[in-house]
Amino acid sequence: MKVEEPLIFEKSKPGKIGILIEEEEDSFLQEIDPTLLREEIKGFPELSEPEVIRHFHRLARMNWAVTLGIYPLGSCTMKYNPVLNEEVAGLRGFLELHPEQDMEDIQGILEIYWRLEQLLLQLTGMDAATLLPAAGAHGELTAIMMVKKFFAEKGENREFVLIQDSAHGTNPASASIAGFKTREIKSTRSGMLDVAALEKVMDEKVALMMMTVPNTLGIFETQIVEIAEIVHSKGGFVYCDGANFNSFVAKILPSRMGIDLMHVNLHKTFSTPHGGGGPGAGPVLVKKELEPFLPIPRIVKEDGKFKVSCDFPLSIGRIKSFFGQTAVIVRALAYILSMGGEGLKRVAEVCVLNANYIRRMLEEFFYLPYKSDSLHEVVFSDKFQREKGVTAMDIAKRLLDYGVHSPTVFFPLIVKGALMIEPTETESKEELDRFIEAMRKIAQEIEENPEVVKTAPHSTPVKRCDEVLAARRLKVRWE
Amino acid sequence: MKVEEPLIFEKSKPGKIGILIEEEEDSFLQEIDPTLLREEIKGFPELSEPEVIRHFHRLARMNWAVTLGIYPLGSCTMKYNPVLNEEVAGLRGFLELHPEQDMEDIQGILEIYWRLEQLLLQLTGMDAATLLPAAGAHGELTAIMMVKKFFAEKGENREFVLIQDSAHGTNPASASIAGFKTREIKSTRSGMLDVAALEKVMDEKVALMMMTVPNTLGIFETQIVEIAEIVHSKGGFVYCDGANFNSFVAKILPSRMGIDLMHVNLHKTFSTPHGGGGPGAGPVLVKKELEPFLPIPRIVKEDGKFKVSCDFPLSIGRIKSFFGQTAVIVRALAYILSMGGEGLKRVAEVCVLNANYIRRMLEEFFYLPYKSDSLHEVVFSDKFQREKGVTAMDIAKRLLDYGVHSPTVFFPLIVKGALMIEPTETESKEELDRFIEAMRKIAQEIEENPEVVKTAPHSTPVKRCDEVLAARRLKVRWE
Amino acid sequence: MYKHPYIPCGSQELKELLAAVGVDDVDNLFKSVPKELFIDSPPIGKALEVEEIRKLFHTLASKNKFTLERSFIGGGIYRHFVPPPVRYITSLPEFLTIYTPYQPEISQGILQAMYEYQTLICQLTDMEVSNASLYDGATAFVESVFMAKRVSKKGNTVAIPKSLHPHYRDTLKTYISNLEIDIKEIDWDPMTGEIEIDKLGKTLSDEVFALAVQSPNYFGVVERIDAVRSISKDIILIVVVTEPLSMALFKPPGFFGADIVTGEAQSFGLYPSWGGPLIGFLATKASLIRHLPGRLIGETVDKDGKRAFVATLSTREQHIRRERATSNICTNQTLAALAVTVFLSLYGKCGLRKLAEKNYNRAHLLAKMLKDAGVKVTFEGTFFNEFVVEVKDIKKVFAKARKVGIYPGIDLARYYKYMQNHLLVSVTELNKPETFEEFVDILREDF
Amino acid sequence: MYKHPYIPCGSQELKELLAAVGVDDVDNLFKSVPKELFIDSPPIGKALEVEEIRKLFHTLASKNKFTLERSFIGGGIYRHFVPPPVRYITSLPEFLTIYTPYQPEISQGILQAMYEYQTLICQLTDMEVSNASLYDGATAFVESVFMAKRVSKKGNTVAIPKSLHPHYRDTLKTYISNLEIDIKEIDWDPMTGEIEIDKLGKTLSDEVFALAVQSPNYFGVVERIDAVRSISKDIILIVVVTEPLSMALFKPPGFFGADIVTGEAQSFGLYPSWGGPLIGFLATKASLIRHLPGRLIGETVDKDGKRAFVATLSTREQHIRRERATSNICTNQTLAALAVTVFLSLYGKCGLRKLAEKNYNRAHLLAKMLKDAGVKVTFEGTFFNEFVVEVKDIKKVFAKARKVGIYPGIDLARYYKYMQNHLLVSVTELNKPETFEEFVDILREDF
Ligand SMILES: Cc1ncc(COP(=O)(O)O)c(C=O)c1O
Ligand SMILES: Cc1ncc(COP(=O)(O)O)c(C=O)c1O
Repeated sequence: MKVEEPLIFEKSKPGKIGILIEEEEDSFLQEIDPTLLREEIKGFPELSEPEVIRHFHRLARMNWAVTLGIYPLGSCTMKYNPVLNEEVAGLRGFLELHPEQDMEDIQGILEIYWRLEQLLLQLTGMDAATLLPAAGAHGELTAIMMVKKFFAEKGENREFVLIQDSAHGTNPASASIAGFKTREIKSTRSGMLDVAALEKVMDEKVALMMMTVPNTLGIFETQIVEIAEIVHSKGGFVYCDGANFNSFVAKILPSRMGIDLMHVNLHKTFSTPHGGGGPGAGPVLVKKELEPFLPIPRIVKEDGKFKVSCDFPLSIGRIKSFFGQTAVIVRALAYILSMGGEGLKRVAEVCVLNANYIRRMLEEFFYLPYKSDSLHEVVFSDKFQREKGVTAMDIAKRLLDYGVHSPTVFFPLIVKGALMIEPTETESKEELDRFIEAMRKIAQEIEENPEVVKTAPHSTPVKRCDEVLAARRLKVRWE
Repeated sequence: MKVEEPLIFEKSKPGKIGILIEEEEDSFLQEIDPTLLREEIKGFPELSEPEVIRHFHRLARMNWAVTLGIYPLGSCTMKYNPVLNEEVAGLRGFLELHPEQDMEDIQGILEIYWRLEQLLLQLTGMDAATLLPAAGAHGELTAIMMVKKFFAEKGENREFVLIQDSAHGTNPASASIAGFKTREIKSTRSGMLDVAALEKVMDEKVALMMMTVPNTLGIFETQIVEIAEIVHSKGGFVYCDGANFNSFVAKILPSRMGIDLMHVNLHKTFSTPHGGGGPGAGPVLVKKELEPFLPIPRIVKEDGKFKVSCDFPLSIGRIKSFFGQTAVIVRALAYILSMGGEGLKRVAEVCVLNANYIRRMLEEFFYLPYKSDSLHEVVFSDKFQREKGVTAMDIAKRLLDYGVHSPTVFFPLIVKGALMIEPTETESKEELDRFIEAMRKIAQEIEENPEVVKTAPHSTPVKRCDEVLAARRLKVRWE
Repeated sequence: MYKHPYIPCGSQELKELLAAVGVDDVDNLFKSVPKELFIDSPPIGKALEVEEIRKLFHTLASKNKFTLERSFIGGGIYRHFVPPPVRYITSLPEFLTIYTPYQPEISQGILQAMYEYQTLICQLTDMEVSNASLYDGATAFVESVFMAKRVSKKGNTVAIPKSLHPHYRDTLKTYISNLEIDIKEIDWDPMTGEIEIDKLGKTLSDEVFALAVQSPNYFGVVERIDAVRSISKDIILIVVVTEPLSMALFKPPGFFGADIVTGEAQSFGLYPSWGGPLIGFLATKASLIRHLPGRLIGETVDKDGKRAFVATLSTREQHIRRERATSNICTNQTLAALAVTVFLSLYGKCGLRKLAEKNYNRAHLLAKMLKDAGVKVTFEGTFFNEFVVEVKDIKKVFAKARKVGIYPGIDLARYYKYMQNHLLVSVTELNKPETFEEFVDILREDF
Repeated sequence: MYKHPYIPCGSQELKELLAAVGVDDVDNLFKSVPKELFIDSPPIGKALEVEEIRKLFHTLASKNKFTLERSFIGGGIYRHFVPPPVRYITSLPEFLTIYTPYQPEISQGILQAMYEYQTLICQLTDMEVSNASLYDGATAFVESVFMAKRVSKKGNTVAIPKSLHPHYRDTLKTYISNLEIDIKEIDWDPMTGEIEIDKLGKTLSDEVFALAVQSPNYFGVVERIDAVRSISKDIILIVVVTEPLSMALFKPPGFFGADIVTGEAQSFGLYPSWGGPLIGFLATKASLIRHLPGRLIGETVDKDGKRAFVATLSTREQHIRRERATSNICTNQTLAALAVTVFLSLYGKCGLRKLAEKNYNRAHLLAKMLKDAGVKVTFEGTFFNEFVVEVKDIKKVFAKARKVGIYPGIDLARYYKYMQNHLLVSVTELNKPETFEEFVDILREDF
């Protein structure tokens, strides 16, 4: 059952159309200045509807999906995406709304924004929210710009943002786009922030300390409260990259950690589908003090009516056009309401249990660079296997042959040859065992026949891809 | 990317549930006589929603589908199933209707039945219709029962139904369930009904002559008008098995052929999806004379309102509970309206062109037992290949390795080792060529290395299945 | 040339294909068809664009009214909740667009699902064998009678209670009118609503080859299958179940020794959908397997010894056995059977029981409230989620209910002339107790 | 233990997992978390059942109103027909539920689709390279300015016309307020609505590293990119397109030598969806590829030499380059880019042109009808499917329109204080000429 599929352009043949369009009666085309008029679009495809459907369905079959099996990409929270949420997000009463419509006519959608904000505030203990950011990185940037503006308003010139060495790449990237310089703080041998090091660098030039909780090693920052105190003592803010909120949602209140701002990824903790890399959404939640700086527009409730307001003089302004990722927001709200408080707490508990099960079952076979307790994910390294010339990437590729998606590899950067495994709570023990079994077999293969691993995968639609060639050739479009 | 999947029962583990159900407050369970009360259902599965979704999606991946490639099953008309039709059929205003509702409240659905009836009448030139039959075979049976009743009313005792030797198995089966004896009429060397033979057997004991037009060899019965005259001259009726209507819809009017009754398969010509073997629908269309015998209930229009009526004293009665396959009927109506008259005519033309293209491209490689003109399908045989010990079934299996679905094999029965190929109009030349290429390669393989064909398929989720063992073991449920 | 988005043959392809075939024009390919059969102009109008189709069907849908919570209509089709995964799975193209699994090697998914369906039906009914679906409960019932006839060497009569679904009885009558089968009808006990067990012995004379009972019957009353079985002795006992959810709470027919258990499985994941698609199930004893109508999936192994599933015993079917087949069925209700399989997998052991209890409890709550309000519940027999009540003036009841948007049930006089002013009331988990008071008000004696 | 259908860990599994891990209770796994951080009781209410969720969202949806045919709102988001296959394809689980394609061997489908997307964007814009999507047109525009800044060795000023989408200008202002970039604003010609070409030369002083223009601009007017290009010389020219359908009819920015073409592709298969998801596109010259923000898919071969697709040049991206990355973007709008790809594949060469012509013709028909009725169309410049008209009392217009269920467009005073009583009117293929008369009536001088 091989599926091979040429490019849509290669399948095209003249004189086909995939849509019925009636000719127009009135034509004003003759009014167009001929120097402006375009000829036909060269190379543009021509196909019928059945061919288009087939083309994309064949392509779909070349992808692995969460609905097919465990997808333990660390830091990505690849959980089940409930079918119900797709259904409600598909209502035309949401899809067809134009953002420039009269507010009277969009009370339903405003209420959805408002409800989700309220729920996120309850779940985080924070004071104010914006749902505008289009993804986690966009949320980070938004938050950092708010901090920047806060200090600008106060007339303070703070030029630094502190970042964990285990932080996700978006953290430093966002900080620098917001015009800050970044300083990296090392982790200790226990995989937690080096508090002593922090104390040394923390001063009145530092605007923000960015923390990921639990950090990208899956380890909870035991001293988070102290860390916050240190930062606050110098007038700085603490940011929480909430990409890992799944591990403590409805169990621990972020506000209790001393966090001033955070983002959450609706496409992680709140189960909106990743769609191959987006759209997601990265709402930002802040403490009272920072509320005036939230981006516009904001949704406000007045006399039982909802309205959009841009009337926030201290706001950092717009961070994108129109509003947030509405269809994502609808799904997240449906998810939270479907889970309820008890359910969400269970999410945290089971995702942590599942990660610890994997840790326990694999720790004899793979090197565990940091031994502190794991929450929702566990990071191994390829240290044992490197002796046989096998890397984390080889292991990742070989897993594909076992019908299992790979973990995240080579991240966090502080672990050489990292294998970062996050199962989520929506994996059954049966499926975890399937993954564990595959990992163990691969460990054994590496002992006995490392070649089969180094040359993997063997059963995928294409074999190992030459990424170096791609970067050299830079053929990034069909011609 | 192997996908293996245990049975749902094997995946089950105690204490799981796939749906949220609140406990009930009031309980009357104590009123049940304990001898009537059931214990738990032994072996019943217990799973969560993500596991159920994954189970069935994995199963889905083991199936080949029309959306993945050509599916040239002869007699089955595996054409593209438009996405739009799924959308309209999914409207809750259709799905949630109970058939015992007040007629006032179901005017929309009644109008759908009525409109589809009208369109089918226009497309066939017949006088009256029923949309009740649940499939083609059910339509056949309905029609035959009508004929039976017609003669019973007239007091004529006609005990025979004539059937082509190339007829589909449902034809004789339906006739005998309706209480008729069947007589088979041979085809000539040209693959058409032996009119001389018909003249011999046609007498006043014959109620019905069942014709498939074009017949299952894909050959048009050139003498259909004469055949009808012969049958009519002895007071018999002519039935058209309209499974092959795709080849002449909107181009030829069945009524002009002298047909008295026919069925059409909405799941063939009118593109409703086959769903793995149903549901389909087999509306029956008849000439005026037979209208009184149509099954009840019927949809009638009175003063601009639609209603359901059972008030037809000569009707054969009910043929199933409630009404027809409503959701299928909705799709068929959407299809016909989307195609329009010109579009449907084009359907007939292109499906015939495609079949002839395949015929032309393969006739050097495979034996063509009947040389008459092909309409929408072409029947080859394995005659050439049998010399190498390879059968039509082997060829069918080998095709799967080329990522192509097999044609129908071993039918029609009058062709030894038949390969019955029906491409439909929704295949592009590119896809036809992929099929042709595969067939030619297989022909060559049979010359050079027949073993690879005899042991095929090699790349499917399971290899060649042992059907004999299945029939011997008769393990038809999990335990 | 006329172009349509559903037809890939574009201008260039058309030329190429015609050239390859060696004709100038497609009409040359229709040479074998007599000229006079062709029509000149398309018999129907022109194609509608997508938005026109959408608008039309939305308009048509909006001409229908329905209510889930305020409807008490049952009578063979039940309003149950359909979990979203059911439609999601049945909409996957690899289920939706496939044909009958003639090539098992690329159809293991649907074959395994149907094997699971068969197993679930066996577990529910407590029988040994199930086929892979028939059109609906009524035709499944007819097939059961035909099957019994094939199996039994006894007479030509089938005994059937009047409390069996009217459509099923009608359908049987239509089918047997062509054959030498007679029907003997059995009355119900006016007190309990059960069949008249006492007179059953006499009814079951020598010429009776099969006895069919429905349980819960058309009036919602659970029959005493144990008693029926002991009286029917060596006669084939067919038990019809139109509300299969009852089997999650009550002992199933198989437990009492039924020979054939058949009926309608629509309750499990199919919308009422104005009566179709439905799905007929048919389960029986292992010993009768060769007489089974319809498709049957069996376990086997592939060339490498790996477990695999195939359609089996097709020697019973029309495509092999032709006029001597056990049935003429070809296309069946596979996708509906898949919906049932998904539904039952989701509810599972614990969920289905809970659901059944919810149905039972709500129906009994309403019945109690009605009795307390002085409304007569006609039958004393045990019921599951459906029961009959008597009203003074049924026309008024319907009129009153209509005003408040309630569908109060089925007027039994529609099918039983002599049952004037009787209402068949069905209660499922979709009926919220909050609305019961309103319903009671409509029926209250003193309206 | 609390059970939820979305969590597979049942009672037995929980026991097995705890035992394997070696703890009695899950809370033991949270030992590393300080006690005082835990909350006692769930911070939100209990789970709703499916039917409750459905009801809630249907209610919320019904609190929104919309009209397709009777809306004339555009302004950066356009109401276009979305063919059913678009949602069908983007709903396939193998597209919907997948992550960023980090493992190309099992992601060829999405990688190839994104490669096709990049190609389509290049073809449309007549550029050489496109990335695989950004959040929306506004952020894509910001990224373009940042990119230009990286590329250009010139000063710190970007020149931007006031006729560029107000949200885009606002977003840029937000972003650059942290950086050393200044904005110089350019006026429009009050007659034509085009930017003031004559004064452009002077505006483009030495410190200007980039000039951005939007075409069609926010007022719907098609800019003279050829003239702009020849004046802007070696300054990076960014052309913003928020109605990309215009490029099927008008010569695209690439034809005139734009350096960066960016904007919003929502017109191609995305519902307005109250402003999200949208999709920002960004195309440029091959020579600037290393400065591109966002993901980029490239062709390569696999171990067997077979063509394959991978994400490439990731050394530009945050996960490698961290604080020196070309952008902080990680999650982008892949599924939206897939929708665009499906949409453009369906319409294709001929369909997209027809669609553009339809938009153009209908907009011009309405403009003509308005002019004939004495309504002033503000600008004389060429327009595609959107234009500005002047009314006497815009409040009255909106009130009157509201009564007949028409959304007449955007009140420009919302974004341009000095443009009182100006209405931005957008006309697409969804606007039926039958309704134009009614629209004209509302605007007619003598109301
Ligand atoms: C720890 C962490 N931070 C930030 C991000 C960025 O989020 P997004 O991809 O939504 O921009 C991610 C996403 O992978 C992450 O894992
Ligand atoms: C020629 C012919 N007649 C009748 C039938 C029976 O139709 P159905 O499967 O809908 O019962 C078929 C279906 O395969 C057929 O091909």
